[in-house]
Amino acid sequence: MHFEIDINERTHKVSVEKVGATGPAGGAFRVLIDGVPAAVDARRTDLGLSLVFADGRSVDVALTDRPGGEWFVQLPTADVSAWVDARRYQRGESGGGAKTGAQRITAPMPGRVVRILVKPGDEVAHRQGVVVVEAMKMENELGAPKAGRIKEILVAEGQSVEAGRLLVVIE
Amino acid sequence: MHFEIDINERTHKVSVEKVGATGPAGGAFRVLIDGVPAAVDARRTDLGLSLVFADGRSVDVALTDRPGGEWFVQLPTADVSAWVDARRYQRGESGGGAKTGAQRITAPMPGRVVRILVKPGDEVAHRQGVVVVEAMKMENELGAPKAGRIKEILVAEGQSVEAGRLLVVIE
Amino acid sequence: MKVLIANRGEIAVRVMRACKELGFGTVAVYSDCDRNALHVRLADEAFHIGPSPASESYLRIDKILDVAKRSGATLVHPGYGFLAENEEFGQACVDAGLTFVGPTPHVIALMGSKTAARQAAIAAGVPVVPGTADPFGDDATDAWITSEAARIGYPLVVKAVSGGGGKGMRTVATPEELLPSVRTARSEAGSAFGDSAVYLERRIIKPRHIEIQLLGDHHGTVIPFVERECSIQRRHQKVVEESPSLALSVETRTAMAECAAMVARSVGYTNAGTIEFLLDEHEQFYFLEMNTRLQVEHPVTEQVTGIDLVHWQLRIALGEKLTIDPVQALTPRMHAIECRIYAEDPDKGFMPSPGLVRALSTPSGPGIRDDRGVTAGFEIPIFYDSMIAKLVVWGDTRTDAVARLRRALDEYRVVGVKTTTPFFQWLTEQPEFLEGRFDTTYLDNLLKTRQGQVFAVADAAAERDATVAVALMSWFRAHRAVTGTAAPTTSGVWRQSGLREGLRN
Amino acid sequence: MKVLIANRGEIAVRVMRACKELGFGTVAVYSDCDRNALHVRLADEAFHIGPSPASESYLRIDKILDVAKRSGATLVHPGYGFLAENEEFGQACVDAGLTFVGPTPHVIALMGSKTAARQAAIAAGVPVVPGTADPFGDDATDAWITSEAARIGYPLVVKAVSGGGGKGMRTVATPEELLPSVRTARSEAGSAFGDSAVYLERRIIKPRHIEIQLLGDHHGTVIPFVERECSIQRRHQKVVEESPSLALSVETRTAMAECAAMVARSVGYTNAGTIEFLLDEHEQFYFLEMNTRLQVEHPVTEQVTGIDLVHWQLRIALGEKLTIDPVQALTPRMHAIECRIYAEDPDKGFMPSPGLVRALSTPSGPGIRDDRGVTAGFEIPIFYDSMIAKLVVWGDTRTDAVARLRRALDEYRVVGVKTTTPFFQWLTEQPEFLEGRFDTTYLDNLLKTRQGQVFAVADAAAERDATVAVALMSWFRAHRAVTGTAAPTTSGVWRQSGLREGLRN
Repeated sequence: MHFEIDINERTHKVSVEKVGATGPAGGAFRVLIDGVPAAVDARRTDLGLSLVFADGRSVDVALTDRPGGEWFVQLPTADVSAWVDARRYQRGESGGGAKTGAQRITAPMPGRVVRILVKPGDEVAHRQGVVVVEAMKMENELGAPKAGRIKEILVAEGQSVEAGRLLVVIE
Repeated sequence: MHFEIDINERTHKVSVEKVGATGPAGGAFRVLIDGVPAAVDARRTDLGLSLVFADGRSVDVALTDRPGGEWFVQLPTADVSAWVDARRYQRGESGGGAKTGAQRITAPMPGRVVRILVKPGDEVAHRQGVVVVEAMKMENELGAPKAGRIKEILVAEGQSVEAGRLLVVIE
Repeated sequence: MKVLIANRGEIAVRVMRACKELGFGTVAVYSDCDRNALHVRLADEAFHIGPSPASESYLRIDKILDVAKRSGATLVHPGYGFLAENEEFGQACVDAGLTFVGPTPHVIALMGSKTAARQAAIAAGVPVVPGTADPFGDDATDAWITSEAARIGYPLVVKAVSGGGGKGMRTVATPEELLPSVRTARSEAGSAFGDSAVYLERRIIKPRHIEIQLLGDHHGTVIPFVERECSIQRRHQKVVEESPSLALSVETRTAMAECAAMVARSVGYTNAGTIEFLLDEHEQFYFLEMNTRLQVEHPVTEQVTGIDLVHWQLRIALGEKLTIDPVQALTPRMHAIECRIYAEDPDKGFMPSPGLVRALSTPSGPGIRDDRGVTAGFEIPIFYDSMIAKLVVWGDTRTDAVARLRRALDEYRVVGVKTTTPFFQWLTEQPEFLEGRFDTTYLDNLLKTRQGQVFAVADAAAERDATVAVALMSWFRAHRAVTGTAAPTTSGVWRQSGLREGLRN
Repeated sequence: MKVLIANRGEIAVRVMRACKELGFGTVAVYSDCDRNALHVRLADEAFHIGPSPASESYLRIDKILDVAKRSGATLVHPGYGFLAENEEFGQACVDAGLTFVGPTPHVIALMGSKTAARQAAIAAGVPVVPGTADPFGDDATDAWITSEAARIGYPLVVKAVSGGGGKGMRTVATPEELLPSVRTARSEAGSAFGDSAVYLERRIIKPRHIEIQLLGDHHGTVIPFVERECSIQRRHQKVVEESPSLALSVETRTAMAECAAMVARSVGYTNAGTIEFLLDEHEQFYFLEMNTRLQVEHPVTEQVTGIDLVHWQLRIALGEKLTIDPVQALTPRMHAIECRIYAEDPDKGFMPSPGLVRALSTPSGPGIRDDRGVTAGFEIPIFYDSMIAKLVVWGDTRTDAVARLRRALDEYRVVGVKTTTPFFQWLTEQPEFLEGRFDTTYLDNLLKTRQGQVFAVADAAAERDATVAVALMSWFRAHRAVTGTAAPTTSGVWRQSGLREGLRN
C-alpha cells in the first residue's frame, strides 16, 4: 500500500509491504520512505504501536486519530502531527478548498474568538499571531504555522467555536 | 429491555428503562431486579461501568465479555461470572444441548487433559473433582460447580485443549 | 465515620486515599462534566451538585452542605482551591455541626488578609520584607510617601492591598519614579478592584521562594517541617517544587522553621498550613504570606520526612494530639522533586489543551509517586485547572532524584492530549536547574530568551519514526476493513475495539 | 554503555529503569509471546531470541550472547530466575568479554551447592541447623546413622542432597522411624534425581524465614542490610515479604547481619546476594542457604533503607567502591510490605489464570510502589511464572503499612483475568497476620482449614450490583446496535472502540 504523509510541512511518500504472516495484531513489514527502505516489526498496543527495527531499535509510539486525516503522534522524545493522504481529505472538506501546502488554523479547544489579527490577503510571517481564542479564562494567541498569505477567515470576532473548528486558511 | 441474568446459580429477571437523555456514554436508568426497583446513573469507563445509585452509593465495575454469553464481573469486593439470557446462548451452542440449570466445565487455560475422574451418568457432589488439566507445569483439578449428574464428557485423556473449551456438562 | 471531600481531581483522590487508610467512609461531590472522574469512581458515595462551572457546583456552599446532610458525613475536607480558604465555608460547616478539616474560620480570615498576616508576623518577631507598616490611601502626602520610601530603600515595589496577578503593582528603581508609580498603581487598583489602597515594599533581588509546612493541633502544639523550595515558577505559578532546598543551610532552616512556628502559635493556628518566605542572595529570609490549607506540593514534604500530612489533618480535626517527632519533621531523609503535569501545550505558550485521554501509561517502580485525578477515557474538562498529575520522585541525593525524574517523564504517556512533559524534559537538562542556580525570576526570563522555540523538537529520526508509525497504522486500518475482521456483531464492547482484535492472534 | 537484560517481565523492567537512571542504554531480549511486553517497549533496543518456551529463548545462553555481540552491549544483567544462578552463563559472559552483573561464576557454583554453602557457613563460624557434617551414602552403617541422629536430636528431617520440592525428604519424630525413613528417602532420591545421598538435619519448630540482603564490592567491602521476613509462604513459595521483621530484636538483627557478612566475606562474595536464615521460637537463627542474585523481594529493603540495590549492582559491576553508610543499610526508616500479585485464581487452589489483560488500573498516591511487567492489552503468557506485579507499600508503622496495603489492593483492577488480590484482601484481615504471629507453616495450615472456601464472597448486595451492571452493559450494547452509533467507517482505531464512543457525549 502507498501513502502520502505530511509531517512538519514535508510530504513523505511511503509504501508498506507485509513480510510473511501478518495479522491485525501486527507483524513484520518492509517500508519504503521516500525510497529508503526499512524493515520493521510492528505490533499494536494499548497506546498505539510498538516498533522494533531491523537493527534492534525499539520505539513505543502513541497514536491518536483526529478529524481531517490528522494523526497526533506521541513519540518518547517528541510529539508531532501528521496528515495521511492530505489531498484526499482536503478535497472533501467543506469550506477548505486548500491545496497541499496550505495550512489550516483550527481551534485547539472549545472557546470564543476574541480577536482576529489579520484580514484575507495579508502576508503573515511564521509564528505571527493570527487569531486570539479565549478558553478557560485565558486568551490564547494562535500563530501562523508557516509564512504565507491569508486565504480565508471562517469565523467572526465574538463567535463561539468548538474544538477542531477551522478558523483560518493560510496558503 | 428485559434480560435474564444467571449469577451464582440463580436467575434474575431484570428490566432496564432509560430515564431522560441517555447516550452511549451513559445516563440515568430505572432498573427492576426481580421486581425490586433501583434508580442508577451508569457511565461507561475504561474498565466497564461506573454506577451511582439513588442513595449515592458509587460502585466501579469492571466487565469482560466471554464466549457463550458470559460476563466476567469484577466488583471492588468480589469477582463473579454472569450469563445473560443463558437459554438463548445455550440453544445455539454446539455439543452442549444443556438446558438452564445445567453446568458446563470449561478449560480455564490452554493445556492438556491428564485425567478424567468421572464417567457419564456419575453423580457428583459440589466441588468434587471431575477433570485434571495440566498447564504451566501444574496439574489443576477442576471441580463440579454444583452437585449433579455427569451428562456428557467432550474430551479424552491426553487431549490438548484451548482456553474456554467445553470439557464436561453436568445436569 | 464519613468524610465529605468538597473538591475534585487529584486532591480529592489523595484525600480519599487517606480516609480509606484511616477507615473512614468517603463522600464525593461532582459537577456535570465530572460524573465519570476518578474521584467519583473511588468514593464510597457520590452526589451530583450541579453544572460544570465551579460557581454552580464546587463553589456552592449550600449544595455541599446539603450533601453532607443527605450522606450523614460528619467531617468536611476542602482540599486546596475552590472553598479551601473561604472562611464563610468554614463557618457554615461549623454552624451545620460539621467538623471542618482545616483551621478555624477566624484564622482563615485573619491570615487571608495580606496586611493582617504581615502584622501578625511582625508581632511574632518574624522578619518581613521592609515596607510601610500599613497601607495608605489618597490622604497620604507626597512628602510622607517619599520619606517612607527612603526609609525602606530602593528598588522597591508599590503593591495594591487588593491586588493580584501583577495588577496594581509597580516596581520603582529610583526616587524619581516613586510618585508617578504610586499614582498609576492606585488608579489601576481603584478601577480593577474598587480599592485604591497601596503599600510600599522593598524589592528583593533574585528572591527564592522557600516555604515551611506546619501542623498545629488543638492542644497548643505546632510542628514545623523541613522547607520546600518553589522558585521554579511561570507567571507566579509554581511548576516544580522540591525538598530540601539547595540554598538553605541547616542553621537557616532551623531559624526559618522556628519563625514559621512562632507566627502559627501567635494566631492559635490549627491543622495544616504553610508559611511562605522570600530568601535573598545573602540567605536572609522574609515572611511573605500564609496559606491556610493543604498545599498542592505537600507530597514532597511527605516523601522526605515519611510523615503523612493528610492523615494528620484528619486526626487533628478529630482532636488528636500531635505525636510527631519534631526532629523527624525537620530532617530530610532524601531529596524529593514534584512536577505539575498539565494538559497544556508548552510549545504554544502553555495554552490549555484539554480533551479526551485516549490511553494512559504512567511511570512506576522505585522512587515514584503519581498523584493523579485522571484516567484513560476521561475527558479533561475545560472548566477547571487542567492538571493531570503531580509526579513526585525521590532519591538519596538531588542528582539521583533528577535522574529518576527524567526516567519517569520518559515513561509518562498521556495519549491524545498535549502535556507539559516535554517542557520538564527540557528543564531537567538546563544547567541552572541542575546546579540549583535559580530564583523566582529564572524561568520567566529563560522562557523569554527562547522566544517560543519548541521544547521537544522532532528531529529527522523522530520524523521518520512517526512517518513509519502513521503508515503502518493506516495499513492496519485498511487491512482490517478489507479482511472484515472488525466488529463481529455478536462480540462485546471491548472485542469490537481495535485493541482487542489487534491483540488476539 | 549498554546493558543487556537477560530476562523478561517486571524484573527486566525494574533493571531497565535503573539503567536509564544511570544513563546506560538498554537492550531487551524477547521470545515469541513477549513481542509486545512492557520490557520490550521500554527498552532502547530489543532482539528476538526464539520461541516462547524458556528452554528455546530465555535459557539459551548462545542466543543471548549473540544479542550482546550484535547490540554492542558490554554488561549483562540476569535478573532473577532463568540464567541468574547459572554459573555456565556467568562464565560464558566472562569468556565473551562481557561484564556479568552478579558474583563470579566460581561463587555462584559454590553457594549454589547446599552442602558446600553449609560448609562455608560452618567455616565462617555461622550457626547452621544441627545435622550431619556431610551427606552419606549406602555405605553408612545403621549404628552410625542412629548415633548421629541422637546427637542432632529429634524431631529431625532426612533430606536428599539433590532434592527439591519436598521430594526425597522425610520428617522423623522418633528414633523408631529413623532407619525406615532414611531408606525411603534414599530410594526416592535415587530414582528421582539419580543420587541417593542424604543428610540429617534437626527440624526447627515454627520456623520463621528471615533473610539478610547484602552487597559486596570488588575492594573487599561487604555491607549487610536490615532483615526481610518472608514467612508467609504457600507451598514453599513466598507470597508476602516485609521489612523489618516483628520477630527480631535489634541485637539479633545485628548478630544475623554480621553472620551474613561473615559468610559473604569468607567466599569473596561480590555484587548483590541474600543469605536466608531460619529463626526458631527462641530467637535462635540458623543459616539456611544463599541466593547469589537479586531477590524478587528486594524492593522492601530499598524502601526501608532508601538505598537502590540495582543501581549498586551496576556500579559494583563497573568496579565502584561501596560508599553506603552501614548504619543506614541496617536501620529501617519505616515499614514496608510486598505482595506478589499473580494471574492465579485463589478460589480454585491458586490455579494459573493467564490471559488477556483487557484494561488495567493500578493504585498510586502516597506509599505505593508498583513493580509490574504487564500493561493493558498484554496477554499474560502460559509459558512462564504468571506474576503480574509486586505491590509494595510502606508506612511509618506496620499498622500504617497494612492499612495502606488494603487501600492499594482495593484500587488494583486487572480486568479480564483472575488475580490473587482477593486472597491478599482476605489475608490482611487475619488476626495472626495483623499481630505478626506466623511462621513458614502458617499459611499452608490456614488454607487447609478453609477447605477451598471462596476468599471474596459475592454477597447479595454484590450479586445485585453485578446483575445491574451486566443488564446495563447489555442495554448499551443493544442500544448501540439499534442506533448505529458504532464503527463509523472513516474513523480511527480508537474511535471504533466502544470506549471511545462511550465517552463522547
